[in-house]
Amino acid sequence: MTTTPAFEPNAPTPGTGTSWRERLWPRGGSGSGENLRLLALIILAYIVIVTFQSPDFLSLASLFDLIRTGSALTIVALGVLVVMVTGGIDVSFLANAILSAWIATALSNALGIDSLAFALTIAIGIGTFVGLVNGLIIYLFSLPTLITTLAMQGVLQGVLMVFLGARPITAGFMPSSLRDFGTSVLFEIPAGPGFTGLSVFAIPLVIVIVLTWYLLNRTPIGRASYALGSNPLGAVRSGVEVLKINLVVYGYAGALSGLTGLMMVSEIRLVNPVSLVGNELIVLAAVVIGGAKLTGGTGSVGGVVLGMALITLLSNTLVTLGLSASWNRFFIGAAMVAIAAISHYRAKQRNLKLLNFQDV
Amino acid sequence: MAELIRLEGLSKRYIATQALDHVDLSIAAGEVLCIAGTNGSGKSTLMKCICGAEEPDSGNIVFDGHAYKRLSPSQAMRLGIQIIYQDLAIFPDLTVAENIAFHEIQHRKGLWLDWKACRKTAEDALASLGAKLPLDARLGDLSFGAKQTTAIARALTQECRLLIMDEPTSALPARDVEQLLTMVRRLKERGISVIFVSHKLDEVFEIADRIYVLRDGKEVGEYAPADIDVSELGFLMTGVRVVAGKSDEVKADAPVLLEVRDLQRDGQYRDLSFALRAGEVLGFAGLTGSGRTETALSLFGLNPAKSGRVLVDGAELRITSPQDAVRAGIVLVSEDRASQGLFGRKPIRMNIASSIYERIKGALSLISSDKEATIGDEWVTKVRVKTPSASEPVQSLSGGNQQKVVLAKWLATEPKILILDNPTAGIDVGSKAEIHEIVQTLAREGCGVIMISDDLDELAMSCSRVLVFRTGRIVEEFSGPEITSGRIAATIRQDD
Amino acid sequence: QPKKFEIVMCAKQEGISWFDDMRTGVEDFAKDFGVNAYQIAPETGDPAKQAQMVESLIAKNVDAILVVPNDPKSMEPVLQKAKDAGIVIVSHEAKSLAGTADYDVEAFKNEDFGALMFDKLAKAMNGEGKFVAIVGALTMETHMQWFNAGMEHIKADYPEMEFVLSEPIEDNNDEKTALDKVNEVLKRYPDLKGIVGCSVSGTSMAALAVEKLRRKDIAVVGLGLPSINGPYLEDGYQNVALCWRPADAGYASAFVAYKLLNGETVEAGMDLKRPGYDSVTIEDGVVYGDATLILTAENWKDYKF
Amino acid sequence: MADTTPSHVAPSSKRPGWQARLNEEFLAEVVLYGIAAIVLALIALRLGGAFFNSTNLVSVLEQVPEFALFSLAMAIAMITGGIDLSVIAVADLSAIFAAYIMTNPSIVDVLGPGGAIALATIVALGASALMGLFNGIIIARFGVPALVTTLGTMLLYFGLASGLTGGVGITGMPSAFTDILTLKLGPIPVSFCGLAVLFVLASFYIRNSLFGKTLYLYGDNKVAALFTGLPINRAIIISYALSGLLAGAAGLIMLARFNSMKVGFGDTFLLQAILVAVLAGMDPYGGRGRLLNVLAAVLLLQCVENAFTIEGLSPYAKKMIWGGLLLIFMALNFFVRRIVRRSLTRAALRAG
Ligand SMILES: Nc1ncnc2c1ncn2[C@@H]1O[C@H](COP(=O)(O)OP(=O)(O)OP(=O)(O)O)[C@@H](O)[C@H]1O
Ligand SMILES: Nc1ncnc2c1ncn2[C@@H]1O[C@H](COP(=O)(O)OP(=O)(O)OP(=O)(O)O)[C@@H](O)[C@H]1O
Ligand SMILES: [Mg+2]
Ligand SMILES: [Mg+2]
Repeated sequence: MTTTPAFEPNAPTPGTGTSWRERLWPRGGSGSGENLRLLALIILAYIVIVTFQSPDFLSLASLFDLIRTGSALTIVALGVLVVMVTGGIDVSFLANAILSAWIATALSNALGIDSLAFALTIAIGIGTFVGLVNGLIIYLFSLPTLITTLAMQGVLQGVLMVFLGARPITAGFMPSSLRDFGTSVLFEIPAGPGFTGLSVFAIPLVIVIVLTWYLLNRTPIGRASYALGSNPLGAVRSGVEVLKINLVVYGYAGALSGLTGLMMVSEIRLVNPVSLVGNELIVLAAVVIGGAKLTGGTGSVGGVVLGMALITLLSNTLVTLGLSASWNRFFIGAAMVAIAAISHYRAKQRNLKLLNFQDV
Repeated sequence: MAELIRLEGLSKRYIATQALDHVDLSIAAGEVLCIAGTNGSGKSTLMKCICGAEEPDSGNIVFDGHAYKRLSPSQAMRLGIQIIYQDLAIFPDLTVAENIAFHEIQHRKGLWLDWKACRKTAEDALASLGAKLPLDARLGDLSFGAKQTTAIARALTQECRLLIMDEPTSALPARDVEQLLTMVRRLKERGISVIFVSHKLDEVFEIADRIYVLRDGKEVGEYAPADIDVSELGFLMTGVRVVAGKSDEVKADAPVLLEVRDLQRDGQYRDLSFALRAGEVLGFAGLTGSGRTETALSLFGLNPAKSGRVLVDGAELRITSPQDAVRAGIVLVSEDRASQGLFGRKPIRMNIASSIYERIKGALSLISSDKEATIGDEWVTKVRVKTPSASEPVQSLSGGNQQKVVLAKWLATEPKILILDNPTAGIDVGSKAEIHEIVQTLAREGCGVIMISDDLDELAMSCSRVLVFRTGRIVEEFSGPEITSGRIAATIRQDD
Repeated sequence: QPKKFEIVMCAKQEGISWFDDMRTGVEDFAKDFGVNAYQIAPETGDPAKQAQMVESLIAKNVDAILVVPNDPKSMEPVLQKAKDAGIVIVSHEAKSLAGTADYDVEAFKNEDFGALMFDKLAKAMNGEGKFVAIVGALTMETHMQWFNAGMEHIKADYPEMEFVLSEPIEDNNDEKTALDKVNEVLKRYPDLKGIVGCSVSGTSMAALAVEKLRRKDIAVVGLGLPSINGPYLEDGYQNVALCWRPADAGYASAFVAYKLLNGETVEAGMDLKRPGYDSVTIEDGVVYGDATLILTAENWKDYKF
Repeated sequence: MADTTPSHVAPSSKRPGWQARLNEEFLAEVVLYGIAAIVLALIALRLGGAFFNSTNLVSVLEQVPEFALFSLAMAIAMITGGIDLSVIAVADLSAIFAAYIMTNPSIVDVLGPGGAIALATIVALGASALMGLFNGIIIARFGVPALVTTLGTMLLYFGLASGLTGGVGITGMPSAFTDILTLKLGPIPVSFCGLAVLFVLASFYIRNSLFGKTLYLYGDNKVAALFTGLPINRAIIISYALSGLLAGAAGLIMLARFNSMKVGFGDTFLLQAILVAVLAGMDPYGGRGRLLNVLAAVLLLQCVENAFTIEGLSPYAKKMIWGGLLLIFMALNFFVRRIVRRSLTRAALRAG
């Protein structure tokens, strides 16, 4: 039997390339590669503008700053990405982060254990547990994920404030290992009259980037997550165990929330139980700017990193540009609407040509 | 031959319908069993019970001598039962290779996915089917045939002892069907049993070792293909004798309803010129990709042509949206009724009335629910939709009845020009005849009908004129007695 | 038996230590005077929610409402409504409400506090060099009053000092924002010599950023709490912290309301039974105490809030 | 032609009427009102007359308008399977425009206070409708999912508002404007009467008009809506414009209530509006839910809120209870649907 042209792609198919590499940096095709290029271009242009204003900006020190300020949220954003790949969404992550961080710190104090490893274990453990609960109830009652995690956000804050009676833990009462974690550097380089260093946060950041990439691209669960987001019914019929995926995906996002929580409190040396919550939308914005679709099946680690880099850059150069912070949200919003509009519009046009009317 | 699977007294009830009623059935290794039955007779439900997607209310599934009350999807898969659904469980965002090697990826051991091995698996699976596909293309960008080949190839990557195909051909054009049947024969040679469900009875006769007939969830009987013929099978399925009727001649002086001149859209079709008269059923024949659906969508305002003219009742029209088309009296019963034609969770009557809201709206654009109900009930009776009530959600209907709802929805608009894109794909012989009857009645009342179909017999029977499309052009026109499926087939395939 | 008065403090926000301390003051007052006094607050600093809470208190017909408004102006209508319903209103940290509320209670005159704060900064910088200031937001009345009074003081008495930005930095009272902004400023102005914070978050994060650079030569002065800023004072990365005790402010506000409920008048020189409020002054409906607390490495451990 | 005997059944009353009514929409209503009854009973037990007195109940009615409008805006977006995260930002920005106009001395001089109020109202409502329109265009024309679009425009509109005002509040509206909230019809605030009428009309209109049915059908299957020739793009764009308009109205009410406006006023309402819409039975996936229930859910939650303030309980306890209620609601919905489906099947089996 010979092959028939009917099995050929409709047009020279874009988006060919080894799929694994594609997930980190997709080349064209379903639009995500285009999206990443667009994003990289915007970041470059922005860096040029800032450098024009302040020539010192183009330096290793700026990169170090970017890593220090952006790493915690990038980590949690990668967790959100993993959830979004399956077609879900999680908005309870920051409530989870502060809950985990508070319990970890309070427990360290109560037991008199001054060890970063202990605090990390507790925080990540609690974060994972909360994530697993999310995944479980979403699966059991087949609930819409946005609403469930939104409700969960309220429950977590309530648990923290009412049941645990959480009160801020200030620098003086923080285990010193945790206090130091936020300020430690891997190495230092001279900068101005002082010096600047590469924050230790670079280590968890790199680990999580690699781990997330590995999870999404090199494990059965990761591939099944893309499958689930791509065609939920089909995935179930192909024997994908949705419960298992939900648990792994929400558990992983929860674990990263715990890690992020601990990083954030150690960075500011204050465990404030009412902080963090409310910044979820910025993280979601980063993930979406990075090209993940809410309907699932798409999204890449590289996209999230770039998306978060752009948002961190936008808010961290306002003083340098002499702009009032009031305009910060405006720029993030404008970037988000523009990027989303361009990439979705192109995808829509492409699909209409293929007579696919799904995103009318 | 050794028995592979036996069903004993399988029953399944949905709220209002007894979908399966004590079904007994047995399949031997390497046997191709075709299941025939009208829409809603319970074929898909039976398949779902075997592969674990549905839980039977009572009865046993005996596989390899072990009896199971029910199977879970993964359990069924482990036993070697693979199913290819009508709507294919493929993943548009993954590549072809990943889709094919999906099970291998899911069950691999070790820490690192061996991408090369996966590609090899995919290549081998495709080769054993004699097919070739771009392994790294995103599957969502490929044609339906490619998706189906991918799905079959995937089923073969696992130990497969029973392959269930639920209406694999209803969305495939003739040439791909042949390829599919060849694949099935290869599987059979390898000792794999196949359950094949199809409404295209000629295929059933071509491929089946045994035909199992189901009616209203009950077994009618098992037959060897040699013992019965197509019309006998149709009778067994429906309980009535279906007599094919021929369309009427159209008077040459009937007014021209639609005239298309030099219509063109790059990459899809070009130089299209034809006319449609009142009372005429005009057939479009051709292969997939020959541009028929594209043309239909253009006339319906969803795929605007780049150049050319469309005249309705002699007046030139620019149709850029379905609203324009409906207003001009052009309606389209599209290929994919589930996703393009129906609001699954909404009541039948709302589905039917949805097309004429514009017309029945009163002051302030209000729509009286009484009017909606009256219209819905009226059409449910007229096209004889099988349902307990017109307020049932339309997704509870079987395929044929859903298609009737789509037809009713458009007939309610009293269209001047009705375009049907494969209107009877996946529809049983009984309903098919009813749909054909509706179409003929409509033509007799002065409506112009364009019928796109991959079923050449259907074209030959229903049409007074047939245009043959090849690579985006009209290459031939047949009319009256010239129209035979053989001649059309020959023209379609020229210089192939 | 006389009616047990119900006095409710509606604070800015639940769950922050500042208002937790204030709650202890309100509850102490309840114990001392045998009234039903307690504190509520919305979960976020949304003025809309705070106004709703006051609405509910009006419907409950409490005797007195004490309020630390998130946005004084937005509370005016609802407080007026409360007053029309015969409820005693005492505000805190909202001088602009003095006309609406029966009295506004302040720990000190903001002008004095601001001048004192910036004077401490100037002293720490030896009267010369570049500095920046941080406020919660440019729209925060109190912070801006401190900043403006402080700047005037600097202009008048320390001509060698240079404010390098056109306006103070905003941190939205969020530590992470404050830290990122301070870092950015320190990078932009390597020769910066001082940072003054009008928000607790701003001051503490300035100290933290300076500690990271191990630059004890940069002066950090500003609003601070013993629990938060203590360690920085201890380690020498913050020079001076100024504040007032929220518990005392809560106690004093409740006291003023109690006096009014009992039909007594509030007059200058009276004693509200709390340190710094032992002889208050009154000006245009505002009750001023003299309750500034100056925290240093030596004394911060004496306070527990 | 085909000679077929109709084995088909004409629409008949084979299934009793009450069974046909047992659709998912109806079941969600049963669960909602069941929960409402239980919650109100608990409040009655705990607080009794302290809660159920006319002053307090009127106070509840006085407090709901802006919250109810936000929830209505959210619910309309949910009918189409969308969501509108920008409602608060739209409300704040348009109220800021209104505040600028009403407090601008030269405008007041020329038009008089009444004229300035009228102009401010028109501008604010117009601006909010335009912002909603922009959302709708991005969603309908560019095919960007509603969540992404409105998340972006939320940041955009908030950013614009804080950029324009520098974050400063604007105060001092004319008293004729702020007085609208104090008007009463007997004991009932006029604002609530207007709200109730709006909900009844909106609920009826959306269920019985071409526009509304288009939204519901779009929410059920948007591709089919396109292929049916329904005016979907127009309907989507109008629905978001309408959401914007409702948000703008809520903004004006907040402006009147606070006699001042500043970026961020009311931002706690955002998540609450989503929760209320879902609690009211709006299907977040689209196509189902009755708007009138939204008013009931808003009142229920305002009662809970009020009861909490009266009890002097932590707002975090309330947040937890809201979240918990919602999870319970959704889980109950799930179980009720399953139980009903099962028992119907069983009943059918028994009937043969
Ligand atoms: N999920 C469901 N809920 C209620 N009724 C259902 C459901 N699925 C199927 N049915 C009903 O069960 C009967 C059998 O349906 P089934 O899909 O098995 O028919 P079929 O023989 O495959 O028809 P077709 O040829 O149209 O595919 C039909 O009357 C159908 O309406
Ligand atoms: N062999 C092929 N080469 C290029 N494109 C193809 C081929 N087969 C199918 N396609 C494309 O796949 C898409 C969907 O196929 P579809 O069956 O709808 O085409 P079609 O022209 O409408 O065929 P038909 O007229 O049989 O319905 C079309 O855009 C068509 O161009
Ligand atoms: Mg079927
Ligand atoms: Mg076609």
